[in-house]
Amino acid sequence: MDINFTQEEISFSEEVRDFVSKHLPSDVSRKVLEHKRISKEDVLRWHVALYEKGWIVPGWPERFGGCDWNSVYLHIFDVESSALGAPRLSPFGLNMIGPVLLAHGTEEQQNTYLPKMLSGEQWWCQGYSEPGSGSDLASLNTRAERRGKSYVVNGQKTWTTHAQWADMIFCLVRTGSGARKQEGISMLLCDMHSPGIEVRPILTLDGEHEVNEVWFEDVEVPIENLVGEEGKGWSIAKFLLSHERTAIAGVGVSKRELVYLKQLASIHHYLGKPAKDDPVFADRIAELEIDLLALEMTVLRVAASEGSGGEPGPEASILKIRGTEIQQRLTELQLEVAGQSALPHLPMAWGDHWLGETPGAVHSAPLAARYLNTRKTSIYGGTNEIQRNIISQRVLGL
Amino acid sequence: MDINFTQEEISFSEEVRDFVSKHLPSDVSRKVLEHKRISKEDVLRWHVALYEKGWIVPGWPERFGGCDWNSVYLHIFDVESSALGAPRLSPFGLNMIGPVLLAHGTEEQQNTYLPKMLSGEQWWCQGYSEPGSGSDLASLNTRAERRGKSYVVNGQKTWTTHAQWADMIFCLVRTGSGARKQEGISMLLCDMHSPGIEVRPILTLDGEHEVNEVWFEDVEVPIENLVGEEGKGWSIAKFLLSHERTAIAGVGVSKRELVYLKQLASIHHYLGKPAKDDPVFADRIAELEIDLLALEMTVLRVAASEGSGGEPGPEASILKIRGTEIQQRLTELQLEVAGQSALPHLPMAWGDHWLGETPGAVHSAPLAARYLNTRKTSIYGGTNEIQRNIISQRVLGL
Amino acid sequence: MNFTFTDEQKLFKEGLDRFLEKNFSLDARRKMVEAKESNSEHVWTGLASMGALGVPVSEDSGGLGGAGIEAMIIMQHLGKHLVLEPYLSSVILAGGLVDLCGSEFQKKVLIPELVAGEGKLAFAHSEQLNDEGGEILHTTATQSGNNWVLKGEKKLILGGATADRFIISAKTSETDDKSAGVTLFIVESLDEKISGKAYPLIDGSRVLDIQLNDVELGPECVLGAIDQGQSAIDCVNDRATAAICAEALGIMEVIHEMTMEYLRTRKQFGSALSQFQSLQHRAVDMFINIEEVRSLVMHAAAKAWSESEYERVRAVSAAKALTNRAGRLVAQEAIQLHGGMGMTLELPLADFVRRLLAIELMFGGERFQRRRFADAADEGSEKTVFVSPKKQWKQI
Amino acid sequence: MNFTFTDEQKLFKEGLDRFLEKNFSLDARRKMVEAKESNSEHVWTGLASMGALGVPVSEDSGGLGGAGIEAMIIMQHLGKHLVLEPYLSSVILAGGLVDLCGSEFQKKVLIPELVAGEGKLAFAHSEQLNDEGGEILHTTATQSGNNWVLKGEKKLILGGATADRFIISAKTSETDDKSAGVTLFIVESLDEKISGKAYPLIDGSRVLDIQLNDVELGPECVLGAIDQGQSAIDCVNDRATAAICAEALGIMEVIHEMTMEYLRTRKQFGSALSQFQSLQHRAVDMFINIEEVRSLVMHAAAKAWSESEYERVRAVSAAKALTNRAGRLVAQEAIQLHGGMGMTLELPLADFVRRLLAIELMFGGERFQRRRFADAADEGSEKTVFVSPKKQWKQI
Repeated sequence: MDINFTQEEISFSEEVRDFVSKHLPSDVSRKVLEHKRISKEDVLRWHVALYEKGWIVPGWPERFGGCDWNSVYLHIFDVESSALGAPRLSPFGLNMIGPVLLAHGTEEQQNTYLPKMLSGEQWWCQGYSEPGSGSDLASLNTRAERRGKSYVVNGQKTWTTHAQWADMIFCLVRTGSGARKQEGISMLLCDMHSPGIEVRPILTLDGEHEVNEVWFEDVEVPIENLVGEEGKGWSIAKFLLSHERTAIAGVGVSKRELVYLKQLASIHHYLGKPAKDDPVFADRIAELEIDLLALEMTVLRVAASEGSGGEPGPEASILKIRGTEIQQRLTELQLEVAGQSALPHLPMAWGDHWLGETPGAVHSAPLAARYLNTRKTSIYGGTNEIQRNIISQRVLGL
Repeated sequence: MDINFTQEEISFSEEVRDFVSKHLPSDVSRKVLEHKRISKEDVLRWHVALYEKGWIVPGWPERFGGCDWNSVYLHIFDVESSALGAPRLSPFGLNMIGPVLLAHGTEEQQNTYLPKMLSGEQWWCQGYSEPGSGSDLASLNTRAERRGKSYVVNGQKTWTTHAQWADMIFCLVRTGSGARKQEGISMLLCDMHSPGIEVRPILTLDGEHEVNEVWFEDVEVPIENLVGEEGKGWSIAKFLLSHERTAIAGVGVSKRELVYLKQLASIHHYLGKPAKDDPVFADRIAELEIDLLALEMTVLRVAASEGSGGEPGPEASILKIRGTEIQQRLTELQLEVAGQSALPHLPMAWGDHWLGETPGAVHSAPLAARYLNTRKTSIYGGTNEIQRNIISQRVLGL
Repeated sequence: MNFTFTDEQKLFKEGLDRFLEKNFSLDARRKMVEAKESNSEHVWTGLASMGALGVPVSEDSGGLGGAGIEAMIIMQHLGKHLVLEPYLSSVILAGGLVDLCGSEFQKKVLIPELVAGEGKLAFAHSEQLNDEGGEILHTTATQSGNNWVLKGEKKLILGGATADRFIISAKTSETDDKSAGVTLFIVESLDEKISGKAYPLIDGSRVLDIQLNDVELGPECVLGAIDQGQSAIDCVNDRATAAICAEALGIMEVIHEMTMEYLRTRKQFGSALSQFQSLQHRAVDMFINIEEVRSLVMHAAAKAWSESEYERVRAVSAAKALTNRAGRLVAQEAIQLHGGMGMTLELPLADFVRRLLAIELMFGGERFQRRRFADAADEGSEKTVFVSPKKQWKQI
Repeated sequence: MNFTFTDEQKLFKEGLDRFLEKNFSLDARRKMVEAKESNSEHVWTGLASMGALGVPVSEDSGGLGGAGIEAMIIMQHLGKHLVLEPYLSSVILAGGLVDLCGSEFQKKVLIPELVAGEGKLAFAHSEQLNDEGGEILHTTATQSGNNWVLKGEKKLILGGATADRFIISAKTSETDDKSAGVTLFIVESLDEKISGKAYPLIDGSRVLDIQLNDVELGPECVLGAIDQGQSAIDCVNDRATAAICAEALGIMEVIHEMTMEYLRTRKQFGSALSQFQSLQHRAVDMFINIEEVRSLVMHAAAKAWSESEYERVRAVSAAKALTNRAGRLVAQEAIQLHGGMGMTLELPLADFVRRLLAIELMFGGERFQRRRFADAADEGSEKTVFVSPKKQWKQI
């Protein structure tokens, strides 16, 4: 056991920093660091830069275009690129359906979808939740009926993040019925431009358009778009959910936001002195920083114990729970440091073309909205209550 | 609505302070204020002083020896006498079986037990919990069989506070069986000196002897010692439990302990200055003080809405939960302020006759033991989880 | 000590509730926000005709009397119905200043208009937004003959966009003590030397920033004694803080009820959410928090109009500290227990949560209020609130 | 970066666990506490024969090498079995000082005895118990010819009652800087000018207070450079803090497992407690807290022997702050989930809870450690730990 970074790992950090400094568009990183609105275009520019460097799916095997990085390298990349303001890539292809296709897809599916996914030509979204099926995902009702060489899909998905940007959706549908509700679920890949698909925006608490309803009315999906076996979609869905949990810890972004919190605490004053010099704020910030350090070490520990390619165990639920709690506490503390200067709410000021003045302090403007938006993290990807149930049953044996 | 104290109430506070200063033995109050061990003798001296003044059961109707004080007066008395170091009276007679006998006892029972209870001649304890029946009290197994003019009791009670001091025990026993486990439970009054009763001490986390097991082997109890109807003991038990909850808030003692906490924070230093001058400690102390103020106002509010003689509603569970949480946080914060000086553990130093030195600081010596002892408060009188269940079901209708 | 509402208070409460139920709705609120409005005449005049705008202005000043408890009732209901009207800013803050400091003439002009709903006031005070508890005023009023010239900027003026007149604080003497040398002035919002800009807060309410470009005022515009304005400012700020805690209480009650309803009806894994014990216990913790806030809101309502500065500061800071902490817990748990639905702008929950957040960010954070609570000096308990140049106003 | 134990570490771990399982028990511990003992020779010599007492003393000094990770393994197991032996005080604290500062001669005398379990050391440093982080030393050592005379009091000496020799800190120069002018001395516990008194702590372990009544020492008793002792003291205190966090981790693991077992077997309302969701979620929170402590215990173990003071201080203070907070939560929840049984002295839980509480109260509280963490100056990252009068010791 040696939990210091090796010389090789330190050199790699420098390589990442060097690459990001040179290839991340500065207007994009500025927006990320200032919490402004990020467009598909912004993400895509960074996506393409990574693709060209060969770093777009670095954890994948080399034969599929990856770099075979181990979990420590992936972590270093996350931390270093996030610190410099790299936007979060769309995870639905690269981190979600991509690994599923590597493991369960046909060769044809791999050849059809992976190259465009890596190049950024084709964007994906995820069709899991339904209005009546949130935490109880397996109770879903969207049906796919086999008719000749197609499935005909009818139903409604919801909370579909960035459906408005997507070219493809992978969805769980009911293709049969079984004694258990987990049976008879299949996974289909579906073109978002198919006739019968309608995307309806859902505005979130912060007033932004991030998630959507996706309605299916007699949407035809070729049978070759079935992933794995018909009726066996549930095990694939679970594989994917547990993968989601490790990434969801968001250590890189939280470390960046901690730096931002400290900057806010220098700019904002409390009783005439910078807030960071007040022992009460300093104590709260230190507590959060220590918790984040513990999370980071835990991520590395869990990732290391998985080895390369292994499936994350139920312990990964810890990362989801603590990762999102820390993300939320960061937004809370930022808001608390900013105080009343975070009251003004001018969404137009977070876009690209705002030339007007911003009341309050410019850097405080999006904090309240971000606080509200970040409440989602303890709900999505399996609520934190569901994660606690998982640990209780599968780790503690209660 | 006028939540300021009236002139009459202010005068009454002065009257209480005056009486307590004159009649509370100073060695007893010193022990209470310094968290030393309190003997039965200590409590009795204060009990008798109150009895002689006519204040031993001030909330009871005058015809039973009470003063008919309303809830505000009772609160003032609690706060003022606690502040000056009055020990807690034994509640099992005065606050528990006493009111039960007023409401449900026969005239003979009232005449037999109340005078000695008030004078302090006869001490009571409570036989509710059993080894297998804690939170699930109604599952109790101690049986009483009717034989001629007696019940014959067999079984075991546990967590019986101060059974070693008691002359009488009121207990819940099973006299019959019913479809529901709440049926067939009766309440009996039993002489602790009866043949077949054995008291075995249970030492608690802090090393002290406060609670006991009470074993019953063929203990004969005259049938006139049945309270209320046979088999209807459960409703009496519930009446009593809800009464317990209001008193259990312990505002008077917590206000005294808050003062003590502030004293500790003056004596103990942190980074070279009194701990109370450190903003972090000051913030924590203020938070606790505000929570205690909220509790105090809530106690007065709930008590007022009950009116005189009314039964406390399920809202009283709030008082149990928050009251005990605050008691626990006070011991925690006292311990935290005292730091390493609370490490030495010398139980002999808390008794009456200690003439030796006490390592650490004298005032810090019992703090760790008190912290451990106070963990009981969220367990006894219906665990705080049970209280939350009560609120959930009976107030929120979930 | 008596916790029961008087019959008069009960009637007023019910009347207010009925009126708002009938004349205001969340839909109406959303349309107003969309249209950049923060006041609708029929609600405002309705409140006036119920007498709400004359409470808690003292009868001596031409108001209808009443004090903290009555203000609490009004604010709690404005919270329950999420009303946008500028009652807090016009009546409690600015009206309170006129009540406390105004000359007979000033009161005669301003109070009847205020009470009748015909003239709105706003209090323009904040300048820096990023120094909690350490703010220093830079707006100055300098004498020029008999007149005064005001120069500076004021920010985040609650109810500013709809006000007919501002009460403006300005430095009239330079002193080391940052709270000394402050004087209040009454200024017409139409004054052409004032420019400004209105904008929305996170809850959809609108505030105003203004520039005072050498605004010239006659001596009749001075409100209260020269250099002595700070204690009245502290006083109305505390009353407003107590009042906004009552509003938060009304909001939390609605949020809690919405959440209980959701738990009872929404099913997952074949059971209503209300059957899951961990969710039950969290619902209970929300409830306990709200009951504690209720207790300290009542306490603050009773003490915010007290003559003892010590009692006032302690009660108000305690209430706001607890309201902030509890409000955050209640909002967060409500969102979480609603699951994905809790994240949508569509549910009414969103509007309540956003207003509660705005209240948290106004009038001082939790830590600041706790420090103020702890630092309040006990010797203050015998001091009266502040020295007025006129005879003492009556406290109701 | 590698989180896997080496084969050697694994073997050592298993051997230690087996040895303690076989040679120590809670009953034995209780008897020792009753008999006012805090060391039993067969356990101590057993630890010696396994090599545990030579870890982590550097090989250069005559120890067996190993460093933070090995110390972590030992302490975690001493925690798991709740062993009373003075490993922390004798090896990590006092042994660490000899390792860091000792002359060749001093090491040759002391280290072999220490490693063989034949001589025990203790570090006598604390004097005031009631100034966290602000303590000032009052014990003085003044020169008298070639000799030194020590005068003062030392309190709460861990492992003091069984120690053959003390390492004592004393002021040798008056300076404004409270951490300067401190020198370390080696003193025989048999010295007749030392009087003292042993007493128990809350966990049943025993400590010693001593008076130094003009204890006269030859120059060979000076450990390290005159006036330069403080940085070595800071260093071993940090190592001991990291180590005691590992002990706490071992304790928390046992407490958690006891609690899970209780939940699985104890029934209320016709179901095992483990079926109640609100209890399940609390058990999960205990588990998460323990996993976080595990992460920071490993981190501190790796950094406590680092040459960078910045890294050492940050890692150790982070670990202790988190251990205190988590330890309190774990103990409190364990008691609560055990219900009445959790309150009894009878269950083994009681001993574990009391030791965990003692650890919380030692080596700095949660808030102090967070402040230390926040204040650690980054420029320190290039500084070496402290300047020794001899050549630099090797770090393993």
